Amino acid sequence: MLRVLVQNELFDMGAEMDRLSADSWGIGGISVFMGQVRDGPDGLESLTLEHYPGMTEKVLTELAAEAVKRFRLIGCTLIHRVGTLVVGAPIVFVGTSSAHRAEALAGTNFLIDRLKTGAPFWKCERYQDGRQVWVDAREADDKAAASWD
Amino acid sequence: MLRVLVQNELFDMGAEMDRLSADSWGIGGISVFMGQVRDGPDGLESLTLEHYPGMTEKVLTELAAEAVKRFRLIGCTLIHRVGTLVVGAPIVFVGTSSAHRAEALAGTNFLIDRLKTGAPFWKCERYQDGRQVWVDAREADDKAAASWD
Amino acid sequence: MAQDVTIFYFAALREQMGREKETVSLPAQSVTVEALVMELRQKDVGMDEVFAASPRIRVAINQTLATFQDTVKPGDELAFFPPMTGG
Amino acid sequence: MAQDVTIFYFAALREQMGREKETVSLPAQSVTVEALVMELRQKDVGMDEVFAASPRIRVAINQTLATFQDTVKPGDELAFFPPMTGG
Repeated sequence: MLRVLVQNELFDMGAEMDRLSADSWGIGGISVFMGQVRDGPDGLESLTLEHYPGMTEKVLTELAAEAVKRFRLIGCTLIHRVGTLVVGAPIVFVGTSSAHRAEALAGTNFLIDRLKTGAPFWKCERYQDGRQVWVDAREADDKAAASWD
Repeated sequence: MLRVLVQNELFDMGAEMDRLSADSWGIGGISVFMGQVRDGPDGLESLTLEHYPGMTEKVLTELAAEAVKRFRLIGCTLIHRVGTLVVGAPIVFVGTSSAHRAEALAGTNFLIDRLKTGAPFWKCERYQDGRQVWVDAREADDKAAASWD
Repeated sequence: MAQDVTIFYFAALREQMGREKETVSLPAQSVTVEALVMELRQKDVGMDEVFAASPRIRVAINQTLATFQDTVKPGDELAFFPPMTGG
Repeated sequence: MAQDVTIFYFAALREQMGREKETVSLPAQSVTVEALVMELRQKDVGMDEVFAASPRIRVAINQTLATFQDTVKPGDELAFFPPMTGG
């Protein structure tokens, strides 16, 4: 089952994991990745996530469908928050279920790698001193995404 | 922070994820794997997990400590259930947190691969027709564990 | 009107362009993104400067990632944006 | 008594041995697991059959995985079991 959401609201990780395992027939493993706004010594206050409404949902749905096919997933959940999120706040939830652990783990890895550089989201950082900085794309993220080509 | 539990009781996946992210300073990603008793067409009714009390906790704690060091994890949770678990029931929870996603994902993968063949647990399957069968070790699991050597 | 396409700009590019959306006329029934951009930059010095300073601009046609060699037709929805940074 | 070691058996091996724990005396102050097992199998036909039929038996000494070439000392806790199948 595919579940793709783009929303400002916080997601409930426990409920999402339960949802992935509830539909339990044939499921041996569930893998989840959750990304959050990293708190650090640099004075970051919040991230604002801009996206391309319409294209975002389309790309995430295609990505989820590709992961299901490629890794024989049973369930696949992609939730990405948009808008302003303070440090420590969850940003993204990727969840997969499959008969065996290897597929679920690989599926989650694939999804987060591809989503980082292939879905139309842009992060703008806001610091305590008022600075606002658009996050630069990282070459390492491009490489990680390309490793699944 | 290390958290290692061996118990019969069900764990609360949402609470465990919250615990991993609550201690949030410096955490950018949380990766979780949950294994459950696979429901299937073969008439499996339950699994009984036997373990070696004392050694189990020792091995899991060493494994968690190795993962923290090797993948620069910030938090690491290993919960393994023992006793009789019916189909669909969660068996194992592996959770890691780190600054960047790659470390958390690799840490979780490492832990579940190593735990499968390196921690003293043994599964006995019980089928609807009354048959009880000790699960054979799988060569693929040995290979997966050895891939981290 | 029949030759119109809608263009969206996102993130830093939206800020630099000073607008998030505009409608432009195609110079022909079917042109490449590259030809359209060249035409628009000739008419708009601000856009020319923004695009000259941003070598890694990406394009989507009808909400699908595309290249500057792909073809734009009347009624298409175009979008220009910097490399994506989600997750 | 000073030469005693405790042996645990787990899973299928526990069932085949018909016991989960026993105390045995070492033939010497320090012997390899292999030497101890050989001695025990000579005295116990049941154990000999079980071990002969199970080529992949693992051993732990004091709750740490070990090999049959490792040394057992008085007071050690030994455990024999099939390949582990957790997770």
